[in-house]
Parts: sequence; C-alpha cells; structure tokens
Amino acid sequence: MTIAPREYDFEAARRRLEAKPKAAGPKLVSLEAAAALIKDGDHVAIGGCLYSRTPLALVWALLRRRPRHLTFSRNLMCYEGEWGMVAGAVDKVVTSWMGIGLPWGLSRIQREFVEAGRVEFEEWSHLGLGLRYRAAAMGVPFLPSLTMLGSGLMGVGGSRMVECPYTGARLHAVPALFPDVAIIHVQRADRLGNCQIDGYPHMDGDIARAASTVLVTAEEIVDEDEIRRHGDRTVIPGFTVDAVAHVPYGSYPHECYGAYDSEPEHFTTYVEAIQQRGAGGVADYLERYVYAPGSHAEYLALFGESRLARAAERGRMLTT
Amino acid sequence: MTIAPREYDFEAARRRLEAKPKAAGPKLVSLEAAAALIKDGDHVAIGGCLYSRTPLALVWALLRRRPRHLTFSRNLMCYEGEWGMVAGAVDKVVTSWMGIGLPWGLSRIQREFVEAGRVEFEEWSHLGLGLRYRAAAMGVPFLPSLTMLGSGLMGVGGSRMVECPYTGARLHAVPALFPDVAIIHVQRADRLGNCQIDGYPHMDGDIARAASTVLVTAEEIVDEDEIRRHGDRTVIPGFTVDAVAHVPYGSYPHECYGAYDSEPEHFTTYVEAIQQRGAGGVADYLERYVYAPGSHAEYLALFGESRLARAAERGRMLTT
Amino acid sequence: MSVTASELLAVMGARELRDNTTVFTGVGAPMMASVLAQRSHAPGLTMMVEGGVIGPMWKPGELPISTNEMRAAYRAQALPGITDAFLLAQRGFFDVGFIGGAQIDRHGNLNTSAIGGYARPKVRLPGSGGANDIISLCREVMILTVHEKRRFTERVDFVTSPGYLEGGDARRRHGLLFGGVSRLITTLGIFGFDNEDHRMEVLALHPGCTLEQVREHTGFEVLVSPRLTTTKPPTDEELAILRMLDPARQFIG
Amino acid sequence: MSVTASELLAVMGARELRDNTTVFTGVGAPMMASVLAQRSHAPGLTMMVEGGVIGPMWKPGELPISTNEMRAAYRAQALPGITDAFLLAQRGFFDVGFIGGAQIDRHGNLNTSAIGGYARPKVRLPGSGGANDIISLCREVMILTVHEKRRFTERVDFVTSPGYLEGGDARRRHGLLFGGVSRLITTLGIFGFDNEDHRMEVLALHPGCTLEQVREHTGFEVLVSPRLTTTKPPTDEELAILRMLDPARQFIG
Repeated sequence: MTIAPREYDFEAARRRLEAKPKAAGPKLVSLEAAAALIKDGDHVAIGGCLYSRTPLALVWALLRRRPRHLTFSRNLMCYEGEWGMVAGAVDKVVTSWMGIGLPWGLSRIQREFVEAGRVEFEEWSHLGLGLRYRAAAMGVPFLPSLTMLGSGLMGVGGSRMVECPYTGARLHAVPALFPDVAIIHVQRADRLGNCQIDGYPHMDGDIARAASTVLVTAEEIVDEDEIRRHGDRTVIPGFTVDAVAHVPYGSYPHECYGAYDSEPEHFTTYVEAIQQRGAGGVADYLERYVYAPGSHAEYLALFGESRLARAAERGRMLTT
Repeated sequence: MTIAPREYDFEAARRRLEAKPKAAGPKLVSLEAAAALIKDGDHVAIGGCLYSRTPLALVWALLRRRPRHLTFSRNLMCYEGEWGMVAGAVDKVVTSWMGIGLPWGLSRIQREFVEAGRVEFEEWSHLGLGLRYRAAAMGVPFLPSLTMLGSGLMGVGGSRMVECPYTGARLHAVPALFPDVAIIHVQRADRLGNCQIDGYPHMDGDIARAASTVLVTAEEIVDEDEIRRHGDRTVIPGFTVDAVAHVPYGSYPHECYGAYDSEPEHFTTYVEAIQQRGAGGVADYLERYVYAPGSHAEYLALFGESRLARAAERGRMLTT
Repeated sequence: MSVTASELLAVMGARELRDNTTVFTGVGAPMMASVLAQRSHAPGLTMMVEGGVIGPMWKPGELPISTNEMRAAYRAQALPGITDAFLLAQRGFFDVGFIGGAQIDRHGNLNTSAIGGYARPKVRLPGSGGANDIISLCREVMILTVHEKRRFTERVDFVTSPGYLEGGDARRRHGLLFGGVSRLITTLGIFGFDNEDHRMEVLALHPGCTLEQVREHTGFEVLVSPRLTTTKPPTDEELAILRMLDPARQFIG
Repeated sequence: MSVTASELLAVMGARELRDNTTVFTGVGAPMMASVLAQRSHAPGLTMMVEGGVIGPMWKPGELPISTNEMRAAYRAQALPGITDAFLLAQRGFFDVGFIGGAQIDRHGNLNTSAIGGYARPKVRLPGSGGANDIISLCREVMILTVHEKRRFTERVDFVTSPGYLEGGDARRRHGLLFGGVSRLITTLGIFGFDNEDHRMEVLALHPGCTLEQVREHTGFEVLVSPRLTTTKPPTDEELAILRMLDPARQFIG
C-alpha cells in the first residue's frame, strides 16, 4: 500500500499547474539548467520506453547534481533505474518491469536493492501505469479499467474498485499519478516548447500533461514555422513545457526513432561489469560516463564519432 | 432521461466486436455497398465536425436507401441532421450543438422538429459527448469528468455521479456510447482499412474504436507501403474498419483539410430555401442533390468541375 | 472612426486578456477579441480553439467562421483533436475561457438550449457546443455579449452552461472545483460578480453609456461597484488592427 | 534438421494461431511464433506489439529484442502509443494474447514478480510488463514456455498475471469479464484447461515426449485429456522460415 495521496490529488495538482505561467515565449535553456529544475524529493516520470527515446542526457545531468530522495517512475525501467539506485539518488521506483531485455537477464541491481529493502519498488501492469499517467493527463483522480483485476498487483500500490453507476460493473479504479517532473527526449522541438515525435510516442504525451514541470531535450531545435507547417505532428504542446534544451544524441546509447539505433554491445559490457563487481560495476560506470565528463559532448566523445555515425546510419536504415 | 442501456453496455458491445472477423484482408467496396451495411434502427455516429470532413458521401448513399428509425450522433451536427429529420430517417439526434454556423442563424429544421416533438433531441456538452465516445473506445462503461456538473444538461440524458474511491471527490460519470455504426471520411486509406488523417482528427479515432461497424470513405486509396512508410500518421488501424470506399470529394461541399475548402455560398442557398419553404426547402434539396443523381459522380457534377477545382485550390492555399 | 457593436466587444474583450497567458476561445466575438489581443498587447497569448487547434496565427482576410475549419487551424502549433483539447482544459492549462452571448442571468448562468420548457420548448436553441465545457473547466471565464433585455433575465430557462448556479458556493457544491465567471463584457460595460453571493455587478461603463441604460436593458437588479469607472474608447490602433484582420467586415459588422 | 527448444516453441506456437485474426504478442518466443505464423499459414494475421506497434513486417535478420524499438516497428501499419495499444485490447480487438514463460500454476496463473515473499523476496523478478494486461484483456490467451519443474508449481508465489485464479468462475468474480488462458504450449506438449475447474490438462505431446516426462517436470498433478494426441514435428518449411528470419540464430538458439 504505497501510493502517496499527493500522486492522485487532482485538485492540488491542478492548483500547481494553474500557478505556473503559460507564456508563448522562448524556453530554450542549457541541459544543465533544465536538470537544475528538479528538486530533491521529486517524483520524476521518465519518458520513452526501455531503451527507446530515454531522456538519458537529462538523467545524466540530473545525477551529476547528486540529487537525493527521488522517485523514478517509468513504463519499463531500463538501467537508468539502476543508476538512480546505485547513485543513492532514488528512494522509490514505480514501474511495470525492470531490466534491459531478455538477452541481458535479470537486473542484478534491482534484485540487490529490492531484496535487501534498500529501495521501495512499486509494481503496476504496463497499462495500469499508463492509465495512471493518462488519468493525470486528463485531470481526473482515477480511470476505470479491467486490467490488474484479481491479480496480486491490486494490493501492491493499494488499488481500489469503483462501481459503474450505470451497469453496476465493478472495475479497477486506477489512481492518477501526477509526477512533479516529466523528463522527455524528442526528435524535434521549437523555442516555444512544441515537441514533435517520430515513430512510437510511448507515453510521452501523457506524462507531459500529467507533470507539474516538464523538461525536454530535442535532437533538433527547429524554427517555429516548421512546427506550424505540420501542426498535426505536434505531440506535446508548448504551453505544457517549462524548458527545452538542444541535445543531439540525447538518448544515446539508447535509440531515438529515425535518428540512431541503440548499442546492445554497450549494454552487454555494462552488464558484464555488474556480473563481475555487482553495484561496483555501476558505480565505476557512473564515474566514467556520468561524473567524469565535463559536458554531454565529452560524454558522447567517450563513444567516438564513428560509432555515433554508425548508430545514426542503422537508425535511418531501420526506418526507411 | 433518454440514454439507452444498449449505448453503455460495454460487455455486450465487446461481445459484438469479438464476434467480428479481424482479417488483415482487403476491405475495398463501393460507396453503395458500404452504406448498405447500415440497418434500420442503427445508431450512426457521424465523423468529422460541423462542416469539416463530414462523411457526406456516406450520408448521401445512406439516405438514398430510405432508412428508418436511425439515431444520428455527432459532436456538432451540421445539416446532415436536418436531412435525416426531413427524410424521415432519423428518430433521435445526439449532439452538443446543431446548425451550420453563426452567419446562418438557428436551424429552423431543428426548431420545427424538436419544438413539435417529432424527433428526440439529446444534448450533451461537446466534451461530454467526446468522452462518451472515448469511454467506448477504451472499452469501459463510463469515464469520470468535471464537465456538465451542476448544469441542466446532467438531467437530459440521465447522467449519474461517481465517487472517487481515493479522494472522495464526486465527479460526473459520463456514460459510454457504443454506436452501431461509425461513418468517417479521411484523406488517405489503404485496402486494409488503415486510415491517415491530415490536420485536426476531430473525434474520428474514437468513434472508429467505439462502433461495432466502421465504414470509411477516402479521398485517396494508397498502397499499403505508403501507409507503412509513415505508420505514425495512421489514426484508425485497419482491423477496426469494415469497409473502405474510394470517394474523392467525399465531404464536399463540406471541407476536407488540405484537399478542398467548404462552400459557404452553397450553405447560404440551402438556408435561403428553408427560410422560404421550411422543411420543403430541404425536401427539394434532397430530391435534387440526393435522390436524383444516379451516382456520387453525378452528384458532384451538379456543382461542376471548375467549382470543385477552386475549392481544392483554396484548400491547398489554407494549409500551406 | 465610428465603432460597431462587434468592434466595441472585440476591443473591450481583448483588453481583458493578459499577455503570456492561454485562452480557450469560443466562436464569434471571443475569437475576434483574442486575435486582436494577440496582435496588440498580448503577443505571448496562446489561443486554443474548440476544434482542437492550439496556437494558430490566423491569416488576415481569412478569419474562421467555425472553430473546426482550415481558417481556424491556420499555422497552428498543434492539432490534438477535440476531446483532447477539452481535456487540456480539464487538466487546468487554460487561464481564461472566453465565450459568446446567450440568455444570461444574475449569477452568470447561460442558456443556449431552449426558451420555454426544455422538453417541448417554445424556441429550441442550438445547444451547448463547447460553452458548458469551457465554463466548467477553465481557470476563469469571460463572457462577451450584446446587452439586450431579452438576454438578461432573472433566471435562465435552462442552465446550459453554469455560471455561479444559485450563487454563493453552489459551483463547488455541484462538484465544479475550479474556475467561475470573472467578467461579463457587454456593449454597455464591464461586469463582475460580487465575492459572496456572486451576483452581477457593473464595474465600468463604456464611454457614452449610463447606468440607466444598463438598468433598462437588464431584466434583474444589477449591483453597482463602489469603484465604478468608465472604459477608454477603442483606439485607432485597435480598430485598425481589427479592420486589417477583417477587411470585408464579415465579423466586425 | 535438429530442432532447438526455441524453434520447437516457435513452431508449435505458430500453429495455434489462425489466419485472419489479431494477436497481441509479448516479447521473445511469442514474437517468433507470431512472425512464423504470418510468414506461413496466416498471412492475414495482424500482430500488435506492446510498444504500441500494429501490423509490422519485420525484416529478416533484424528481429527485435524488445517490443519498443525500431526493429519491432519496422513497416508498421500504425504506431498508436503504448497506452492506446493496450486500450485496443481492453476494447476487445485482439483475438489472441500471446505471452512467454514464467512461474506458472495449475490454473494458469503467472508469476514474474517475486520468488518468496513479495515485500522482501528471495528473488525479485522483473515484473509484469504488459503480461498482466494481455492476460486480462485479450479474448483468449496462449502461453509459450520451456517446461521445467521449477516453473510449474502448485500455486505461484505471487499472481502477477491472472490465469483462472482459484479456478472455476474466479476470473468473473474478480471482474475479469473477458478472456482466459486457452492454451499453454511448452517444450513437452500442448495443454489446455478443463471447462469447470480450469485445471491444466495435457492435450497433446510433442514427438518423443511422454506423460512421464510431463509429470516429472510439473510440480502438480496434470489432467490428461481422454483425446490425448501427438503433435506433428516441425516441418522443414517451418524451420527454413525461422532460419531465414533469424540467420544469426539470435532467437532460435
């Protein structure tokens, strides 16, 4: 029974949103300035899904600030969740699944931290968590659904039932989740914060509407006119967004649809270090990839230009 | 208190859907064959909004079959609602607003039929009706909302309240609306029924998911490969669709985003006839435009090629 | 320059909109007011139009008649669809909802459904459209209307769109947790609602308009603000912008 | 040709899929089975992948590892997003849900959450992902898994994804109005569930597999269908398609 009333208090969440200015003005900031808007104790909803369009640059910039007592929520949590745990930044993880993928086996970090009770782990079904964000995006405290019924998952967060006043059917009342912050990476944004996403949108449109503060990185900052030429491609309206940073390869080495492929071999190296040294493998990785580089460009340089170019080439090939 | 239990019975609606084959096979039929799938007594949800992307060709083909006891529902009902009433096809109208637009004044036909009790008129707010379709699209019997509360509209359809099991807040439980048939006009479809919509999607994605039977007309039938090249533009997945007909100018003289503009002068002529002859003006119009032409091409010929071409030119100009 | 009623409403409405805010605007006069504000003192104003159109930049000479047409969507920043547009309002993204005239009562309730009984009305009106949603869901709501006695009535025949309902805290009792009508802008003046019972109160008169005219054209007793002021007449700049936007005077009369 | 366990599962799974239907397929073996079916006897099969991918045509040699990547979306007909993909399942658009292995019990309940107590488990597993949703919302559900005694247990430690729960009409009592597990396809045979108590029942054995092996590798008593049959071995055509799709044998072992 772990859902916090703050997560579904739609009235308070709306008051927070009402208090924010919604200027149609420029929101371009540096990656570091965007990450600085996240405060200790925040619930951070992470965009993308698994190793697709993960806002890794924002996670990178966030962890460098040595934050504390965060909650990370995500539909399928990839190794950014492990980073948060090992870095001592994350007290609670909300997700439907954690790992990288079948070839990489169970997440040893998840096992270590959950089995020892060092992190609170709140599990929902994939749709269950999606509906939590959706309810918040719609500004309501719950949504009725047929999912999770009868399963052990109903007891994990403290799910309740609701009776349909027309049919008498009893459904799962999936509680809203209003995160403090949503972090999102997209292919294209303009200075006003309008975001366009190519390929699968994952749950990014919903978390942008659900969160009190929305931080975006974009592969490309385009002219407002280009957004307006194809307004029907805009997934996240500018007035929902607080800060936009221009970060090419902002998901790398995770994939960004149409822009670059993921790097499964890098994942394997990462997992091998964990198999050898446990959490120490992650700590070493963080030291090398997160804390040591002076900028995101230096972080990318650790991979090398030709590797980035090959990932981009595969990305194009897989979408044409 | 007029909502029919059949409209929100999500279990029965799902059983109807389960009983339908969902082949990834060709669904191309003639306009007439598509319209023939609508049965007397059906609830027909009409796509588009007001005079935008109205499936007028499908309405045309439907009325030529002299149907009876239909319900028409639509977010904003344009004169296709008047046609249904005067043609004796429609017993009930479900909408948030009826007319053409401010310059054309009140709908005299709506007044005549509603004031005399000759048609059942069920009014919802715009979002209220949108959420009815959305609930059905999601496969649930209701959705909670803050709209319509306290207003006289709560009593019109027989709206009920629902209490949030987490916050205790009392919200409007907007009842689902599962139509028997959805009729929709789109810019592009393939033979499998995948539909892509340019510009505003209105509520078409939802009514396609909500209805038991989905009939589509498309300006253009494109190769499956073209749909697959931009799968992120598909608004209506093929397996939700029962029949697709290729009907260029399928909304005309209503507009189709990017393809052609509406014809306000034609609306004025139509309304002037009603001002002069009441329902007789509509009856004459139906005779001339709906019953007399032998085909949809003959219907279009009544407007003339150069007028169609000018509407297309304006449509391009307004979207570039 | 002589000023039409529509021009007066557009100008007075526009002035109530603040820069760097969001407005969910209904069809007709509110649209003119919003686009005027955007082109004058409020370049950072984002318009939402009911057809699911966010942040358009309308083309002068091609203003929309309906909220659901290409002219309304011209150079839009986003086109999320109708239901999702209103859900943004339910979430709280709109500072102001802006809707047009109708039958209105002392508590700002609007009737656009039926004159006489609802079931078998004397005059059936078009219906709510999005007005009920805008008035229920936006942070504050402003109403723009011609000031005529037949429109201003003690109690509306039917509450299509809830103002303050029976007054006092009735909105909250009915579950309307947010918003409320803040301003009524008519051809005679600017009106608000007192903080307790939420009764209509005249705050300002337009130049040349009098309290007598207000009383004459209103079917109930209007409170008068102790700080009653007079509005400034439309400026040449404001009128020039309106006329540039609508050279054929299709909307400004 | 010798046949790997993964190939056997893919072939036996594929054969259970009918042409002109829709399948919501989980990651791993179900994906291989679905794409094999699509390339063999079921060209009219539409796949839905959890990442919000409808009707892709995967590229041989570029099969996806996850449900949320470009390889999974290759030449998709539609990409509606994750939540909307599952909502299509809730609405009833998927004839079959197809998910992979886990700890499973006699009533087809699955555990992918935790071995030992849930709060402080002995082994924390990855979690539900979409498995709970697929098993709750699809019209019928098929499960593909390696047949090992540690997986087949009397009662799962935790019900991540509900099969028939306590059996009988328990699904309906818990509000699961639709669906249920119809088939379990393992490396030993094909299993169903009896109509009353919904207990696991062996319907067919794969060539060379015996009831003794089933009993030995199952931690509870399995019913035996009175019409027990033997499946046909994978054909050369089936294996050739699998090997064409996965020339590096990344998925077929």
